[in-house]
Amino acid sequence: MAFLDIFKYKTFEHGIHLKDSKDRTCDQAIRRLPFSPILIVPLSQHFGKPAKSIVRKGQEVVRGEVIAQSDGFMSVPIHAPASGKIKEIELFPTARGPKTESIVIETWAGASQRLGQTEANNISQMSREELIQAVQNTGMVGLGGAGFPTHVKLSVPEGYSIDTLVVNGCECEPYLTTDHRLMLEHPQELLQGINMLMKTLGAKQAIIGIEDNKMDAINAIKNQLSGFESIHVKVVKTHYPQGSEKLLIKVLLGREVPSGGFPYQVGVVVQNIATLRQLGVLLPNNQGLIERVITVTGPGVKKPGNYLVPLGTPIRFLLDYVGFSGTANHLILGGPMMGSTVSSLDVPITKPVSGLLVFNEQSVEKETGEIYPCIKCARCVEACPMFLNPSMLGQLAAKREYESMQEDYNLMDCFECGCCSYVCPSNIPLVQYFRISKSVMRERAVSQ
Amino acid sequence: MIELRTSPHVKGTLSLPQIMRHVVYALLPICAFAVYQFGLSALALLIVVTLSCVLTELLFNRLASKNTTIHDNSAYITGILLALTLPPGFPLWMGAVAGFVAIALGKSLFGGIGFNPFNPALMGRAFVQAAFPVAITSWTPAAMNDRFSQFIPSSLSFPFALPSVNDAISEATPLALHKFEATTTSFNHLFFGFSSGSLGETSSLLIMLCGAYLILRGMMGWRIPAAILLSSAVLSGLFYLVDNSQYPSPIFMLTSGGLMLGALFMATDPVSAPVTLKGMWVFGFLIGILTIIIRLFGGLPEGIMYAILLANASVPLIEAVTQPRKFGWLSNRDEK
Amino acid sequence: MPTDSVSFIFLNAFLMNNFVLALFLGICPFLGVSGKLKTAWSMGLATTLVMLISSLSAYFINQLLVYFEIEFLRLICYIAVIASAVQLVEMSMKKFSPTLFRALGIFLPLITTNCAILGLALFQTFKEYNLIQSLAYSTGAGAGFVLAIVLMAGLREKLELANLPNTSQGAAMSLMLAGMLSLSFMGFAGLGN
Amino acid sequence: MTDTEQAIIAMAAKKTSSLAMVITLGLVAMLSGLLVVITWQLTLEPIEKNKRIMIEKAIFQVIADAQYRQTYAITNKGLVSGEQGDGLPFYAAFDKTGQLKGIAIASAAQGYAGMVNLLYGYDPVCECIRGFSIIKMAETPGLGDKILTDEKFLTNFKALDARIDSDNNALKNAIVSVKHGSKSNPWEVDAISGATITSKAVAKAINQSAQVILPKLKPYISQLIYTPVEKQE
Amino acid sequence: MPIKEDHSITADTFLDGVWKDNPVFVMLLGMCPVLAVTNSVVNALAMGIATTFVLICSSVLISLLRKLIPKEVRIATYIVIIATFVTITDYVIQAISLELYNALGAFIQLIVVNCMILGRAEAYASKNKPLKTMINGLGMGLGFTIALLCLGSVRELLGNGSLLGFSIFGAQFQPWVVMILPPGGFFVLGSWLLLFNWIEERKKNNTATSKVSHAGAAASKGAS
Amino acid sequence: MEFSSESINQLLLTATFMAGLGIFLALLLSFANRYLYVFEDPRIDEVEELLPHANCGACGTPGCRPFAEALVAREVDPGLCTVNAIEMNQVIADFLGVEVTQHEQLVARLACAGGSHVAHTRANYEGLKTCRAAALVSGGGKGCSWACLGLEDCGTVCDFDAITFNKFSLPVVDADLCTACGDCVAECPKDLFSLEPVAHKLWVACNNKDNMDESEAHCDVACNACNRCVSDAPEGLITIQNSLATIDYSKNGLASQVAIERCPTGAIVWKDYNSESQRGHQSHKIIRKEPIHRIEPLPRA
Ligand SMILES: Cc1cc2nc3c(=O)[nH]c(=O)nc-3n(C[C@H](O)[C@H](O)[C@H](O)COP(=O)(O)O)c2cc1C
Ligand SMILES: Cc1cc2nc3c(=O)[nH]c(=O)nc-3n(C[C@H](O)[C@H](O)[C@H](O)COP(=O)(O)O)c2cc1C
Ligand SMILES: Cc1cc2nc3c(=O)[nH]c(=O)nc-3n(C[C@H](O)[C@H](O)[C@H](O)COP(=O)(O)O)c2cc1C
Ligand SMILES: Cc1cc2nc3c(=O)[nH]c(=O)nc-3n(C[C@H](O)[C@H](O)[C@H](O)CO)c2cc1C
Ligand code: SF4
Ligand code: SF4
Ligand code: SF4
Ligand code: SF4
Ligand code: FES
Repeated sequence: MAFLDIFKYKTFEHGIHLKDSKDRTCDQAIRRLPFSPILIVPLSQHFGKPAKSIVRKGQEVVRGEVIAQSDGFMSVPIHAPASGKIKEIELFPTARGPKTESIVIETWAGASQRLGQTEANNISQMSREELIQAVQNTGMVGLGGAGFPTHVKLSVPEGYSIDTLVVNGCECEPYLTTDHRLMLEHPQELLQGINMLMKTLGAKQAIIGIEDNKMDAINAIKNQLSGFESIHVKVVKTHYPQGSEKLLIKVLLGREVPSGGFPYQVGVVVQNIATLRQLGVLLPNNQGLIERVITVTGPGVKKPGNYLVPLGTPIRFLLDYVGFSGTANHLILGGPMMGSTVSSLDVPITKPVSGLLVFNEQSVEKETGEIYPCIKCARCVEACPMFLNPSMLGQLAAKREYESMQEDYNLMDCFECGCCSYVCPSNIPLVQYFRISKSVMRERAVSQ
Repeated sequence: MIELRTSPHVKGTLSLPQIMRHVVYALLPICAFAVYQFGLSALALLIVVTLSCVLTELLFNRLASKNTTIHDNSAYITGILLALTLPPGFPLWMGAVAGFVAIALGKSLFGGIGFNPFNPALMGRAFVQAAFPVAITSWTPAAMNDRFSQFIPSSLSFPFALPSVNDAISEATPLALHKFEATTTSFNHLFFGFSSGSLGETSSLLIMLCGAYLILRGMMGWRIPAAILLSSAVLSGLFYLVDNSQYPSPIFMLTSGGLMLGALFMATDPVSAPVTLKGMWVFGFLIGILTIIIRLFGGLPEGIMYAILLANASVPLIEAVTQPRKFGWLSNRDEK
Repeated sequence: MPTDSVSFIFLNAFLMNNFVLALFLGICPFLGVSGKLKTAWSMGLATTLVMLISSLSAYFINQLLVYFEIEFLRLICYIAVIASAVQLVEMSMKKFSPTLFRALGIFLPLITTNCAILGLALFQTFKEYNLIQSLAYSTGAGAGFVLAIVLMAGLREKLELANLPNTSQGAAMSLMLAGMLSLSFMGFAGLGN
Repeated sequence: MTDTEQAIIAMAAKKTSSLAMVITLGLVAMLSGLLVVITWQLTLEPIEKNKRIMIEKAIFQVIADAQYRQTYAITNKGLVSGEQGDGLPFYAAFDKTGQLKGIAIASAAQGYAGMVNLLYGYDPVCECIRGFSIIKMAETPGLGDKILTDEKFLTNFKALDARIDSDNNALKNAIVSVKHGSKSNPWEVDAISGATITSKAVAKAINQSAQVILPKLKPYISQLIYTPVEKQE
Repeated sequence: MPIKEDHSITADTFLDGVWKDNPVFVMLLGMCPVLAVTNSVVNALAMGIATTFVLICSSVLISLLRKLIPKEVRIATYIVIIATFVTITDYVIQAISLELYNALGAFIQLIVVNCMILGRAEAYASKNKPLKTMINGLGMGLGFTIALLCLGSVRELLGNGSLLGFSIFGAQFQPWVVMILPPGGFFVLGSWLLLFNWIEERKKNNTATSKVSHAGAAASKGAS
Repeated sequence: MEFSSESINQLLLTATFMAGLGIFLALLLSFANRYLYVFEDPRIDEVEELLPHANCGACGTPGCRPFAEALVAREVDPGLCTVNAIEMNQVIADFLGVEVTQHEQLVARLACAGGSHVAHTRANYEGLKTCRAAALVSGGGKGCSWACLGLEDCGTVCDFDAITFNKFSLPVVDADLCTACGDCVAECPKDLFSLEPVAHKLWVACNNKDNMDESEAHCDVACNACNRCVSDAPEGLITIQNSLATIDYSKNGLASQVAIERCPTGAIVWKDYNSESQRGHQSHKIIRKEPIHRIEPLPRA
């Protein structure tokens, strides 16, 4: 009766159906990766202002110790991912492109790498403000991809109140299985995290939205739900990009986040599974975010799996450890739909990175295709979950009509999900066009 | 070396040449049936028109010093569809002219595939219809006995000379019969295709099957054909209800003439149709309504070609008023 | 439909014998002001307005000329009156709606020297239309002009995004497009029989 | 502000006096009027002649053997000679001897691409229509204009039945066009295939006018006498 | 006016209108008669001559009066003058041949609104001396007539198989009816312009340096 | 033809009618002229005629017409239009009776010399061939994060064809054609262009903020912050900021070729108007004539 599932679970309009390619890793339990001899910790791993380094070259640090302080509200501190010596503070490449200041730590080989001592938090006694401050102290940012500081999301602006915490367990990107594994292996910690955040937000309920290709995870959570009356699990259809917060809110609650607005405007905060589970661990113990689970997979990888990786581990080390076949030449941080390729093996794993995909030559070649002019086939229009007109946007971008794209065709509402590029039979790099156009328009807005 | 690429790093498998190839496949049964019905002349016409389209495309690639664009397969579709809309005894040289005009005027002038505002095949046909109105309204009956041994005389007329007209073998199409002589052809004939008419318009059953194949394979959209068939059925149904002695039944309307071929294969040409989903409905309704109006009240028995061309011309306007409403627009407005 | 009925007169001028695409009247503004949809739209409306004005003035002047039996002055009187009327409209527009004036720019005087306007006045006289019929004729012609110029402008705007070969840019392309539109409008021929 | 600047602004702001405008335009208009009226008076005669020749050519084409013609109209008051505003006009054609050879009547109907204006000849003796000629039409060359060249079509008008019915207020049999090759009655017009619409228009134009004018005309036939003295207009 | 008026008469005064500023092919003026009456060579020629006549007469008169006409009423005055000559032409043609008159239809009277004539009046006659104006008008008129003939000959040849009424290809020729229909007018003029564009391009490419043209370069990089 | 009384009558009637019509219309128009007239300074049109119609915006107004309006209103100076010939600006100035101040001539300068023969490529960029697109994908494939990507965005936006590309895909500005409109400055995603007075002859043709070995690892002509130019130049003219030699142009009067002499990489140059930039004699020679691709080796499993 599998085909009846189509009618069973809710989904949003438009979007695309993708082959999920998750079977190679979804059964692999999370394993810990050894410490790399060198850890490169960029000061800017999150959305917002970079942290301020408080260490000197040559200084010795203990795992878990704060090595950079938050610089204002839109910023979070950074903790040492391993005990060792500060080798230097230098410019290093990041996934985003421009080099940024990074703290390079030489880890102590053979040392125990025990965590530094911290004073536990007494959650039940803390006020809202104190809780938010505690969240900021953990250095927590969204682990779902954007790296938005979590405490900022919790500080709901005056005049709005949150009734629902939506927990994003969709993991709609193909290949990635970190959230899947976390739900299976640590449901209790996840539920703790949700509970704490609900308290912070004053939310009446929490809804965990999970795609129907993770039935085992759904059951694992449901089994633990007793005692958490206001937390519900809702199954949604496997459909890309189900995990985008705006669409998930629409599917679960029927509320539409206004264009250009944020979820709090409709009384919702969305957090990713990994974020909440991590908070569930860190917040009571008042610890900092120093490691995360990522999925390492792809046709080129020999030992695919979900690894618990210290932040700052260079890709070079990771690749050496998992091994790969073929000439791996296409390295993607994140999922295949929204992730970005890296230009250097020195690029480190940072807080928002949820996966490393390695595509070797063959799989890359198949995808390249000649670019034809747009034939107005409307596949992209049918795919765009934001109800834009990518065909028109693409044509305008090719002619550099950026103003018209923004004013007449809502360029800024595009969240770069990639559905349009995926379906385009003419192989037009639509998302790339839109990214260029948005960057130009943002620049113009600043210069005016 | 590391490759730098931009997301998405995976791609759907359907590519443009592939889509076009499948449309050609879907047209082949219709071609085969046309050859079966009209014999040698039909075969020759199909070959000449398609060849003319392909050669013209090559010529203009050369003139514009571009790489050849034949391998995207779209010129074949133009050629085949154009041939399918011509009468079986259409002089071959005129067919070649039609093919040339279709690609030159209808496509290359605008810079090739993707940019033509009008359906190239129909542009070619409209041109020869205006240039050679007699030849294009001379119909030959289907399934003549000697069709596989002999050409229809007018087919082989000398280039640029008047075609020899043989009144004895001419026969009016079901639509002309209805318009000018008030006789209706039976449903079976229309549905299974044993009536006179253009090469590819005779069997609505076959056309529907081939179109359904394309729709089910995801090679073309369903909205436009649905809108055309729906609107023409409803409008002709209304007239039929008002006066069934003067106006033909919707079934007759749907199965006769080029409506089915046009709705499934020509209005669906993605390039000259709107790209917005609502726009597709408007486009289809416009075509359906115009077709019925021209058929019932116009000077010509068939209106689908002009209806599609007029709708093509309206596409920019249709798109201007049917842009999709972005996600979250409603709440946005409420807030203001 | 009887050929002297108001609806036939309207439809005839609107579609079957479209002033621009079938009768070749008003080609200059049709080619000149069809670059942008918005301007084309205002130009169309302005032309329709002037058509109504000229149709009305022509009707009454003709009565006067017939009364004095000096029909040979028809052409001069029509054009002089129409030109002045348009100049008045132009000046009022400049005064009262500078934005509209800017949009139409130098093309407002072009409307005066537009065959469609004078053609309309002359044809309605030849066809001996009465006042109501004249009005139907001029609204039909105006609507036809709007339709033609708006379709044209839409197509031209769309082609702005195309990779046109260098050879087919500019006026040549506009004329070919007009030809294709005119070819499509042949579908309306014989409507209403 | 510099001097030039002031001068320019002053020049732009200076308004022509109304009197100058009135005088110029009035004078120019008057001169134009004079020029036109003189041209008109000078060309009046040749133009009239051209028109007459054209009409006569058309009339003599549809009525065999005619040599002279005269214009009449049927008004409420009866037959009057000369064109009359509200009457139904027609031309009577006479041969050399002044004998009435036929009557030519103008009519029009909507064709494929516009009005088809024609003149047809009525023979009061056989009570039939003997021919038509086109004054103006915009039908497709090569198609619609077959009505002038197609022999088979023209034979329809050798003697097209146009008898009046017994009540004397309409044609006995309406003139209609039928599908090519199916003419079976003398009042039917066999259409041209490929130009059905234009053929239809011809039949329609003749029928429309004949239905109205012939019954009214009938009582006056005998009064149509050639009067050579009348000034031909 | 900072740039001085130039009263000298050169060959260009005449030739500009014929080729460089050809009213039809280059300036796209007076398009209606160009398209409407060029379905035969005779009509094209008659129209060309009539227009030239009106153009010369009216612009010379306007040039003579140019100092006297107040600028507020200049358009009205010009139009009255032009209309006068058009009416005269109209009656003269009627007097010469009614058949020709009927073939040209209302377009003789529509010469009044031929943008070329008023345009010349505004831009040239009102600023130049009568002789210069006349020579320029002659050139413009010739250019206009040539353009009409270019169209008329192609349309008559293809659409009717004849030139000036003489059959060229014989009775067996299949006429291309579309050429004498409205779309044909647009297509033939469009094709002439395409041809000129193409020749221009050719010339440009031959003399062009290796420099690429930038217009749409980004687009062609992406999408072709 | 004889003049019958009828025709005389007709003549008179016509003349009166036409005169009447003429007078009526003239009255109407003069009325309109009086009550509907809108004053517009006629000089705006004339000044606009004299402008180049490039609508480039280099003058600081959105286009030539607004500039003309501003000129007539005496708000700006004709010399601001850098596209117009100097004589033409003089004509405008004379017409409006104002002075032209000659503005310092600016020209677009590129702060990078890393053509494909000296700057290494680290990764192979696949995608839209524009600089901005490449810059958004991990900063493009060049080893130096600040380097010119050479995909010609600046050339595409230049309306005056002033930017061409040498065979190492590096933009070359023709100072004669450059109007200093600033389009390339705004366009370059790596912010390598700036508008500099031609008088600024001493120039650092590099934007690399790595130091020492790291910078030279990716590019042969990088500024490696070795400090030699700083010590050779007059006090305070050159400083090292963010590992990059930086010239204080307020002290431009002190600049001379001495500063470039000992630069080991030739990153600091002397630029004369439109001639090739001069490198110091002690800078190492650039021998390679072909583009290079340094391929970063991938670890093998
Ligand atoms: C400029 C900016 C401001 C934001 N402000 C808020 C906020 O006030 N409250 C909130 O809940 N989220 C806020 N967000 C976070 C977004 O809602 C969203 O969770 C975050 O950008 C990551 O989303 P994504 O992974 O779907 O891109 C903000 C995001 C941005 C970019
Ligand atoms: C197209 C798109 C797809 C996304 N898919 C997921 C997803 O599968 N899982 C997820 O947790 N977040 C996904 N996100 C991010 C969410 O919108 C949202 O930012 C996130 O759940 C917020 O949680 P965080 O701040 O804890 O990361 C996606 C965002 C976009 C724009
Ligand atoms: C360009 C073109 C011009 C046409 N011109 C005419 C015409 O002038 N007169 C006419 O009756 N039909 C004209 N038609 C219509 C058809 O020839 C004809 O009405 C239709 O085919 C009916 O055929 P039938 O007359 O053989 O029954 C024209 C059609 C086209 C495409
Ligand atoms: C479903 C479908 C229908 C098509 N129909 C036509 C058609 O009617 N005429 C035509 O010339 N090309 C047709 N094409 C091919 C192609 O779109 C056409 O050549 C482009 O218009 C050329 O730019 C069709 C293609 C598809 C996929
Ligand atoms: S990338 Fe942007 S335009 Fe494309 S489908 Fe996603 S939201 Fe729509
Ligand atoms: S999917 Fe590609 S080809 Fe189709 S409409 Fe969109 S951009 Fe154009
Ligand atoms: S200077 Fe900037 S815009 Fe120009 S080619 Fe280099 S990177 Fe691209
Ligand atoms: S090091 Fe300097 S010169 Fe070399 S590529 Fe980088 S910015 Fe250019
Ligand atoms: S000639 Fe210019 S509008 Fe007709």
